[in-house]
Amino acid sequence: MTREEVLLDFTSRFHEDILDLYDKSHSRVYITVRPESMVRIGTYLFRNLGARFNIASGTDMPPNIEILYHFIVEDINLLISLRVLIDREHPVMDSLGKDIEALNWIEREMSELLGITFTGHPDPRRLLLADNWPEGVYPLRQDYEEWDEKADRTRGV
Amino acid sequence: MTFVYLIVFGFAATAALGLVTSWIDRKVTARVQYRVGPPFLQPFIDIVKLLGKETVIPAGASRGTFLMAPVIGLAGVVAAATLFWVNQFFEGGFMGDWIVAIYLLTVPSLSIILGGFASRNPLASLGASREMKLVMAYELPFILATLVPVIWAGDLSISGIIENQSDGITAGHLSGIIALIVALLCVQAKLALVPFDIPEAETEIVEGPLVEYSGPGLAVFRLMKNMLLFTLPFFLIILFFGGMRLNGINILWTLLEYVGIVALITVIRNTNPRVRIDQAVRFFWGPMTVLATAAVVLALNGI
Amino acid sequence: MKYLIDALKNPGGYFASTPLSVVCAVFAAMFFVFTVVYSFRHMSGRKGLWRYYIYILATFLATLGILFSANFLLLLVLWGFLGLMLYLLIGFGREEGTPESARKSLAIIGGTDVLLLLGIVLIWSIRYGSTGLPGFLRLPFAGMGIQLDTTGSVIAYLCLASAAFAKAGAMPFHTWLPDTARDAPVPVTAFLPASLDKLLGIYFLARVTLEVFVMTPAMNTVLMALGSVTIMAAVMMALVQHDLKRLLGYHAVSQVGYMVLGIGTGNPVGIAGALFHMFNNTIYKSSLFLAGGEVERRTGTSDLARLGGLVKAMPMVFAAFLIASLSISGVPPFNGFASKWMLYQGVISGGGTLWVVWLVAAMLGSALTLASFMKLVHSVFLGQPSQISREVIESREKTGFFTILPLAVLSLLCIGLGVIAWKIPFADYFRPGVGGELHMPGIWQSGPATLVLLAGLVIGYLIYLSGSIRKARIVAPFIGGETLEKNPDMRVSGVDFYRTIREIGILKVIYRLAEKKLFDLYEVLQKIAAGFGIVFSFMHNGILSRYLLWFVIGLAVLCIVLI
Amino acid sequence: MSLKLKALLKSPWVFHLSTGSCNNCDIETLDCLTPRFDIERFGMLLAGSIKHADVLLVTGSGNRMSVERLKALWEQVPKPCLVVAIGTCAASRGIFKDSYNCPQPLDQIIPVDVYIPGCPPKPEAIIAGVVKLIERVGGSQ
Amino acid sequence: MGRTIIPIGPYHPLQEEPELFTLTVEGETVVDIDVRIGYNHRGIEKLSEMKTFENSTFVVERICGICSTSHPFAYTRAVEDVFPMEVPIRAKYIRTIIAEGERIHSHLLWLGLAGHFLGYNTVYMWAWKLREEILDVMEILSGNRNNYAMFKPGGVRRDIKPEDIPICIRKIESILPTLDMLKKAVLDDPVLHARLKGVGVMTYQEAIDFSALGPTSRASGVARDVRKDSPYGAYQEMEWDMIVTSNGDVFDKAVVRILEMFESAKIMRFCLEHLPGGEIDANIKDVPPGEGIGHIEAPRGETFHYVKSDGTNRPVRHKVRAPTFMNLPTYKATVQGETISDATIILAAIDPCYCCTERIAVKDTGGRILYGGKDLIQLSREKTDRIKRRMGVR
Repeated sequence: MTREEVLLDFTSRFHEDILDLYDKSHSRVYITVRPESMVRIGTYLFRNLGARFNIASGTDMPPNIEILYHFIVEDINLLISLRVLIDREHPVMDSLGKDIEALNWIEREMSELLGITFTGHPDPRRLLLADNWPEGVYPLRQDYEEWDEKADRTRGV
Repeated sequence: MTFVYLIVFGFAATAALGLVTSWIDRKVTARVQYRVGPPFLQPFIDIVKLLGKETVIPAGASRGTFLMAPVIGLAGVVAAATLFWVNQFFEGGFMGDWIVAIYLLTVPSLSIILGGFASRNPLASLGASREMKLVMAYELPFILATLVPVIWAGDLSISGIIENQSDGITAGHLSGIIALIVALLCVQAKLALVPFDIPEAETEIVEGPLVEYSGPGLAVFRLMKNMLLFTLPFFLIILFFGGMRLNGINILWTLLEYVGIVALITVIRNTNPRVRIDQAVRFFWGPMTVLATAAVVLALNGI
Repeated sequence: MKYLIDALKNPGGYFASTPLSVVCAVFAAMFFVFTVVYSFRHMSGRKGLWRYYIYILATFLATLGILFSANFLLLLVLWGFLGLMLYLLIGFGREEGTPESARKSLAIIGGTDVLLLLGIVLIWSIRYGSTGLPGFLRLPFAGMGIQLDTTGSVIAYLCLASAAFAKAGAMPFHTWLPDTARDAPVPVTAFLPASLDKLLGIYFLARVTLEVFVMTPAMNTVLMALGSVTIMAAVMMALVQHDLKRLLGYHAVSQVGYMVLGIGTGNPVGIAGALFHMFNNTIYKSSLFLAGGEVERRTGTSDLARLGGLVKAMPMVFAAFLIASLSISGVPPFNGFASKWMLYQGVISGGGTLWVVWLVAAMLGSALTLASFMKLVHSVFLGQPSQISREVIESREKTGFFTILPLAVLSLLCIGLGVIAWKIPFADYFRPGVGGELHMPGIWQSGPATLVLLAGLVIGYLIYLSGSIRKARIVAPFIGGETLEKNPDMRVSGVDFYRTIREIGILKVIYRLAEKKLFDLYEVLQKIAAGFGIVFSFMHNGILSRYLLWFVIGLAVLCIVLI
Repeated sequence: MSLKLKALLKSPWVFHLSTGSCNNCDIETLDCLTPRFDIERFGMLLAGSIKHADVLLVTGSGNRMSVERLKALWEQVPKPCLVVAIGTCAASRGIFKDSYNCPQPLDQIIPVDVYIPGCPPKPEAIIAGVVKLIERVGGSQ
Repeated sequence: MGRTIIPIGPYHPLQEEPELFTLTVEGETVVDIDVRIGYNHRGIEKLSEMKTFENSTFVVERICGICSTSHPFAYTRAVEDVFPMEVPIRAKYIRTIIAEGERIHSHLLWLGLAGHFLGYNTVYMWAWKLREEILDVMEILSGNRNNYAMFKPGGVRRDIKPEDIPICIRKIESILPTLDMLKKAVLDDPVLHARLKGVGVMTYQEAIDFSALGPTSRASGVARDVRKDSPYGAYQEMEWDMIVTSNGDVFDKAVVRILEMFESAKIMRFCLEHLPGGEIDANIKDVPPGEGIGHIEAPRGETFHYVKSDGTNRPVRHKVRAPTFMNLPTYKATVQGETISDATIILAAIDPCYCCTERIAVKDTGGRILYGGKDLIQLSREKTDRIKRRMGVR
């Protein structure tokens, strides 16, 4: 399949779910989709189109949290980034990690760094932060503030 | 009184030669790896340094057993070494025979195992269990291989084995050579050197049974290992080359034999990766046992 | 009746004393005392204790009877009586009901008792066939010197040997032993299967071999082969056990192999070694069982997976257990080494053409014994404490005096007999019993060797003194920075230590077969019997006449066979 | 200087601890063992267990999780033991000063004997640092 | 029954960086495995948001010492993708040279460590001795052994001097015979075969499911390489082979890495010989609002950077994904059922780099270059010389 065919097939198949499509360059496409249909689209991309999952990146953009799921279709060198906007106050998202192993860790990471709850995640433990890190403090949020009174920020080169 | 001298000699000479051998081993290793290697006194300095270090005992471990284990091992090596020295340089010899030697030489392994078990550390326990499995594995071919000189000598006692080789060493026969090869590999395992350093696999289980030892405990263990590094080649020389002969040109031969064995051990350790414990057991119970059995059969038939 | 009165009138004809039986009796008396002492605490609070002590006493008396008996028939009766006592004593292991293993041991020992009877009948027919019943009753248990040249005599020997094997627990009649060890109360196991039965079995085998028959090389080889197989097979099974008492039970089997091997050499050194080993074995094996029993009493379990780290709770028991373990594994200079060394001498000089095989089997067996005892030492006393162990350690209960006393005496014996080696017990007791010139090819001077080992210990201690050993600091173990307290799962239980061995090549198959109990004579026979049972249930349909018919047919067949 | 201390300085076994580093210092530390630098010349060995260590080589910027372990490990080292902070991160956290996961510099956690700056310090610099440390300890006695 | 947890780490000789693997074992067989990372998490993604686009390059460089080219490379490509724009051809060549040099040194490092993990210290020493030569080349080219500081958005920071080129080519040529010998020593050793073949097999499907990357996936027959699939730098300018094997075991992973070194040397040589003239920097002034993605083939697999800009001189969001982040979870598929001894080498075989995995670099607001690596190096070098002289060592 060529790039055009893939995109055409994709947009026609998920016509209802796609909110916006930004064809940036010959190898980059940004597609905004509905959060509730993300699992379906992601699974289709991964399983049927044979795309490789790159990574997901969550960004705190008040009043939303934006998650970008990056997939690459390597045969046509097309990087498809699926954009999902979820509510910052109640960041809940369906888990893809339960179907696709590759997403397991990144969802764990996003949930602890950005506070997104992935429903149905098979292994929702902490991945990176220390055991004594307080609940409800998410370092990648824009309003993150130092919570550790022992912290010493004076020394450095 | 003679006896006291014997023991002191057995200990001091073995320790000194063992430390030197350890230096040779480290130096050769370094040269193989394009490195300079440690200075001559390094093994000795290591021991002295360890003696000066603090002793730490893992919480919840049995203090008595933990500290006793290295000493038991040392006693085993001292006894084995004394046995060899005495039989080498005393007319008639006494104290024990081939069977005693084999049993005494398992005592160091036993002490390492006990020490590992007493450390209350899962890694040490695992390492000690591997050591035990390794002992089980190499014991069979080791017994068989060292039986060949006994068959040739027709005598069980160490001094008898030495004497009976005065007109023809065991390694001069085909069976002797095969047995020597097997015994050498078993010695490699007894010394826990690569490829059989499975019990102490540093990059798997962090030195295994020795993980908790520090200061004097570790010093004694290291000393024990260094002494073994001398005692085992000595045992092989006794069995296969008719012992150390310190007269005339024979000194050179003895030296050559000794250095040859140590060099072989070092080279084997530097040209192989560590094997898995099941591979080691298979190796010893399979090809090595077959080889050793063949050697025994050949020896029984006078080949 | 007449002969009974006769016997009472003239005990000399029925009882005789040899140096060997005297020393055996001394040992038996010692174990009797230990068992009773140990039982005070261990058995306290059980029902029917008076019966228990009576059984123990009866067992002891019967043992003495056998040891001093000079008459085959008397021996047979007492022999059978002992089997019954064992059955009854195993029953004390449970609050109610008799365990399956008791039935199993009764079946095996009783079965071999029948063989014993058969053997005696055969001997009688060979030697005194013409004198009839009176001669049978007076059949002396000494100096007959029957040649093993006819089928009858060979069968007779095998029958007698089977009885000895079953009593001592050698292959192929060993299978009752591990099960019994698991079910019976510990003092019973220590008293009967571990001590007296061994003593009697080997005593009987030695006497039969030495005095009743004249051995042939072929029979020697058979004995040695059986001994070697017993050593290896039992110790391999012991390696993978995960119950403390069962593991010890397998070792009770394995050690018998050494004795059978020694007697099989037919060489005075070998036989003397076997007898010496028998004594040593009873010493350390009792010690092991008693120590194991204390562990079980305190923790309430003998499952190795649930034990560990008990050294903090019972250091004395651990010390005794360790000494006995080293002893059974043949670490010099303990007594196990002394007798094993003698055995090896016997094997080397009297082992026939296959001496290398027997020697290597015995020596490897001893390495494997060490392996399985290291597993025990780790999973019971050393290593990380389990939940149960932690509770025991926290309870801070002291080990009782009546427990320590037997253990201490036995441990001292382990060391003492090893250090003086065969000098006293051997020279004074076994040698007259064995006869013949003793020539040992090797050298083992236990005195100097012990001194050297002691010197080694002193040197080690001096090295310690020059270091910082006195101001030792207690710190957490290093497991990469994590703590054991937070991770109670980081505990190596020792149960799976030798799983690797188990999964190697042909051993895998053998172990699997062994687990199916295909090497267990009793179970196999039972299975065959069960097979018959299916046929039987087809045949009996509840009608009396049919039963009668079968009964008659059976009788007829029996008659034909017997005639 | 006592014999034991002399021996300690001639045979310092190093144990390497990383507390959240970029790996470069760690690699360069390992590099010291290799043919070009070969610290075994000075009797130094890389110890497997911390209980064998005489010198702790600490790298990294003091990540929350590893710092916790580091404190516990410091208790476990048999004394006397020296601590060498390798790299700018270990010295002062360098670029990671403001990171939410690196709250404190290393020397507020365990006592540091010597700092070797650099990102990463060259193996020569590491060796030189350790040698300087040895000289200092030897000289102060 | 008899289940035990054996910890590997966090401080373990196997790992340069602290990580905790908990192996649930029965006897010696691993039945389950879990990993706890986070011992190395430094919050680089957050730091990066506090720094300018230019300075972020330095932060990104310090995500990982071994990948100190890959991350800046991917990051600069991400920033350039915001426009999108092309960098000058000479800069492309220089970037490729540095990237391939890093690949060789990284693979050699892995090979040495793998040997070390197997107790084969000779391989370790030999490989690292060889690696020193490559580091020398890198030092000639960039002035630094590890953190090269060569990259900047829009080009490279430092030009290659023409007189250095023949020296470098000679050096690269000189290591090839030794590399060949090492290859034979490793690939023909029967004990190594026994130890590595059939161990830790990852099937093709598992590689796809886990989205495994780089040599880890190429050993399982997944013919994917960013250098081929979406060419960047100067990779489309020359002929080179992608190394793919099919068994997926540890041995194949070693084979892929060893053979890749030869390809890298080839590429490096081509670039050095055919280095075009021209500018080395496009001199980006401002980064427009928008998003950019840069992904390149690092030694361990694809490194992925995502940058979001709002028109100021700092990124709003900078997401870093190192290859190990995708490769590491594959231990679940490969380790179970193997023995403890194998588990360690299997974990090593994916060439894990936890500092990459736990990046989350945060952009720093400061803008100063926090540590001028070169100055310090210079200082320490002088110091070393002084000490060497004093100690009388050469």
